[in-house]
Amino acid sequence: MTAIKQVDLKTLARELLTTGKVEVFIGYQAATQPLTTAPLIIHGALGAGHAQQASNPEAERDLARQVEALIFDDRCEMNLANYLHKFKDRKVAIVVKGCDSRSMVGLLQEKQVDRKDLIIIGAPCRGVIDRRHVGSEIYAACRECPVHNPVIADYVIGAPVPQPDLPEITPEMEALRKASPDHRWERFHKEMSKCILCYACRNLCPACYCKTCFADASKPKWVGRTDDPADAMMFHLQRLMHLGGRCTGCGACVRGCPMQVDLRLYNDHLRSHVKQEYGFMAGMDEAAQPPLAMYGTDDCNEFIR
Amino acid sequence: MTKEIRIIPLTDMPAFVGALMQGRKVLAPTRNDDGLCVFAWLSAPEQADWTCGIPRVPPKQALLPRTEVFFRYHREKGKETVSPPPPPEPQAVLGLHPCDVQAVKVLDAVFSAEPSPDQPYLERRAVTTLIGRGFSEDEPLVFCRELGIDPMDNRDCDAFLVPLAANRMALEILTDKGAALKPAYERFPPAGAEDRAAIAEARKLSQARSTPPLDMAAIQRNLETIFNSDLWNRIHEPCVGCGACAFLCPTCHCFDIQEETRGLDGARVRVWDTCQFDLFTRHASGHNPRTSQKERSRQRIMHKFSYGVDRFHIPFCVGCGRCIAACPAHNDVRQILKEIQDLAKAEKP
Amino acid sequence: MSEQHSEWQPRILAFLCNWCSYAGADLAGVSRLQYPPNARIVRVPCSGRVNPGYILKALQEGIDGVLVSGCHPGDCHYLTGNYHARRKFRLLKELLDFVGVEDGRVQFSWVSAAEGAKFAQVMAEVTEKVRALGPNRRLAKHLVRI
Amino acid sequence: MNTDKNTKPNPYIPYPVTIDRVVVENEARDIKTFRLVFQNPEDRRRFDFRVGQFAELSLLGFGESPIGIASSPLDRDYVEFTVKQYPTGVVTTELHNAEPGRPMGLRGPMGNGFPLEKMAGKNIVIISGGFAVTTLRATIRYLLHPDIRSSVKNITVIYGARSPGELCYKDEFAEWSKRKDIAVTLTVDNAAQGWKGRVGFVPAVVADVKPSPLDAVCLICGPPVMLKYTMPELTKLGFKPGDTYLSFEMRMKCGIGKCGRCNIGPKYVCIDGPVFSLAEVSTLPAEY
Repeated sequence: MTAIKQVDLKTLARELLTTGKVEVFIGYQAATQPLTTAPLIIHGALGAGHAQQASNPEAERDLARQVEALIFDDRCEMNLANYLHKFKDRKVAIVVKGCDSRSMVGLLQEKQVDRKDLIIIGAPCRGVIDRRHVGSEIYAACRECPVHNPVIADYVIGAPVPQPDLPEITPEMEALRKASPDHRWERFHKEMSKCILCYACRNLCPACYCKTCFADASKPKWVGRTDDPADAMMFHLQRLMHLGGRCTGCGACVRGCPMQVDLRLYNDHLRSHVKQEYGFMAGMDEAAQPPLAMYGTDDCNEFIR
Repeated sequence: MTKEIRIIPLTDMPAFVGALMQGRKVLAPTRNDDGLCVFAWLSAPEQADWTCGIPRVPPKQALLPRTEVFFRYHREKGKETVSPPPPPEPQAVLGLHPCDVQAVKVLDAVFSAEPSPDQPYLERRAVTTLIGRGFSEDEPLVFCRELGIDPMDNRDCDAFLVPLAANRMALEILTDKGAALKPAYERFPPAGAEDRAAIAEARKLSQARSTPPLDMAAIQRNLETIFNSDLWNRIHEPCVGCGACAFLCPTCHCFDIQEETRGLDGARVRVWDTCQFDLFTRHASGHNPRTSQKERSRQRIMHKFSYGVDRFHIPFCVGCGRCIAACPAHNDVRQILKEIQDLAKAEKP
Repeated sequence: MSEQHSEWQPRILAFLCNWCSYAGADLAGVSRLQYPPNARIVRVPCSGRVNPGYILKALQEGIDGVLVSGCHPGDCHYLTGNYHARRKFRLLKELLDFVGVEDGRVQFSWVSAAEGAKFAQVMAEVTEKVRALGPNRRLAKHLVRI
Repeated sequence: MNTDKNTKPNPYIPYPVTIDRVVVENEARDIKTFRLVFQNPEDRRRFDFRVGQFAELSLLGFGESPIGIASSPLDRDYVEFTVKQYPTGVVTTELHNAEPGRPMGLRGPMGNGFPLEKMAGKNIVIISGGFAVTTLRATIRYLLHPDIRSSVKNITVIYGARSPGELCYKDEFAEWSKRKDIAVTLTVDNAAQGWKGRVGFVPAVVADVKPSPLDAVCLICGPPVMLKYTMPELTKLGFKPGDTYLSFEMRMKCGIGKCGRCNIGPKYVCIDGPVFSLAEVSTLPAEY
């Protein structure tokens, strides 16, 4: 981290946008509700497809006003890496927290973005405030975050933050693992019964970039849309499988769920399985082979007759 | 026209709700294990939660269930049998905010419209009793006043609860359907002159609390001219294209018709759908008239504030604020409306 | 469907690799080995071809148990298909265990074309294990309630 | 609310029908015409339609698909639908696998059809390309009926397809070509052995045939690219937007203006269309 230049967010954004180094700047702005922020997507003076012209003073004022609205603090919860697919083949600058930077690594690893089109602005982060629990606690995913400082960045907008020690397995997870299958089923059933199949979790997930999701396929129709929890289960179990070895644990799905379905439990379990079994953490090393895209001849064989 | 008014202490609400549940299903605000308020079917009277403001899940499921069986069928070679479902059971929706009542009016307008009234909806509607609830405090995120809806207004309800001092509720009986609830409310005393005055005063106070209304006519007018505006880029770019806003909207009613099958048995069902999904308008050939999120975000706003008003003379938004609370990208429809309203001169396409 | 365990027969879906287990099943038949008739067989080109979605879908549609059977490690017709399958199924098994789907609803085996007797034995064991679990209620969809 | 609407039947329950006949229309074998007969003959009377309307074909276990009615209302014993199969289409694929005798369902009729009142006493110009000809075939059959023919003046038809093998209703068009009371011009995009008709795209053929706009109503159905290039030719010839009608296709579910997906701007294709005049279309956003 030390080698990367520390900069001021707004100064950098202004420079990148006005000089045409990037066409699009993806950052955060305050939203209308307390403790919330929204993405702020700024198109540069030289950006195509938008009405702003370099010589247009009104457009310049507009740009300046938008840059002024940029913020970064402990309310910035969205994983902005998710927006990159909207700006494919454009020069983009993006603000990423530690967790989000892992999503960036994942996207680079899976060849979904081109590094030369990107300027990555790292934002060291102590955790995002859980706006659902007033009392200013940070989100569970943040409490358990192993990467408070971005793993990949061209610039950083703050001093590195200390990385707290983490228990290998959280107490909640440990309790659930020890619980009986019936109890685990009850919990799963309860979570799935809340789901209204709005697909916010999928649409917020940087790793969910399939052009046509299995959930939208009609031949075969994998996922029904009834209120039978079996439909939500089908959707989430398949999505969990797709994210095995790819989920970085950013928690975007949980924070964005309008029904507060706790998908984190299940993603966390698979993530720790992958770590334990294959020593792999998603989104740490662009050159690493994803474990579910490879195999070992000495993999566990105990569960097979 | 208020037929009568009864006074129910909050401590006796479970008794009232329990009596309501005799012979009918009751949908009411409840709090789930996460502390989130949702409209849900009661299995016990105590579940109705009077501390809820606007529940995250709207009451539309009473009239437009997430899954509605149009008919069941059995197929065998050369023969198919179709059996319609049994008629809907009597039901009551309890504790509707006046904006949610307005939302029912929107659904009524759409589903009763000619040339083909929606029979399954109308049957359900006919056996539904609406018991509204007044709110003396303005809920956060609720902007129904700006749309001309007063949170104490009892219009279009069969019965209406008004909060009174000393932890009591007044139950106003407004229609014959409301009067049919007599077995549930007759044990409670009628309102005296003092309570009637208190109710009138609460209404007066509410009406006096003025908020500058949105200029819906200007919004509709401006929408007609900004179909190709850059505004839609600003709206759609942060949007992730999920269905949270639509599924939790009390007026959003777009649906899909799907098959649920097991072997040769099956059912044709109505399920919720949303204009925010790519699949919503995609033809079998692969062609999609609403190609990107831009068209889909625009469709949602246009449908609510232009097309819907054109056809039914009522905006398809009641200002409940659920979409604002539910949006994972924190898009705020109030801001969008304000921006559209204030377009000084409509941009030319 | 009656849930009396005396009458109830588990329905099992078996995905068998064309190059080994399917031939193993054939050999079991030719050798007139007895095994429970509860499985419907789906021939697949490789255990690696079995999308975990197939297994989940079968359970959702009310199948009581699923078996996936492929070639022994090192014997894959496509060299590595079964190795990939093993990782994938390990993950699926972790997930199903964790959400509380009963152990034994989804089972795996390696059966070669020469192992007719093993195939019969696997079928007997899988069937008995699923029979002991009873009907699949957890992931099964209950054809829309009215 | 008006409660006497409750006496109307449930619009989501289809009429039971049986496939009576299946005709393969093209060489690619992905377009077939299905003749359906009602299992309860009185349902045929209830299914009272006009040319240009459509219906939802219902296959239990597979779903529904909105398809234009290809037969004439005066074909009293049956209704016909010409359906193209798409690889991703669940219903169309199952339908193409179906054989005569298979029971299925039919919901409708839906939409507003062609403007017969406006067409009365006028010259009728019909232009079509590919398999979009279906509802126009219904219109031609209807107009040529002895009881109806005298209600309009000249009928001019221009119909094109990619190749001779892709022309639908070949026998009927061959027969109509011989008649004196209708002028039929067939064209194909690519010349083929044995083809004696014209070769050329529909817009070019329209420019060449020069149908007269005088006292005329023009009905046009075809793929978007054909429409795009034919419209300017019609304008050049002097056809007025108010006298030119086209028919839209959209993804639909309910077909009765409730499910919210087939709108083009404020207009629902299912209940306000599928037939629109060019004058109406010009007021709509290009979201189709």
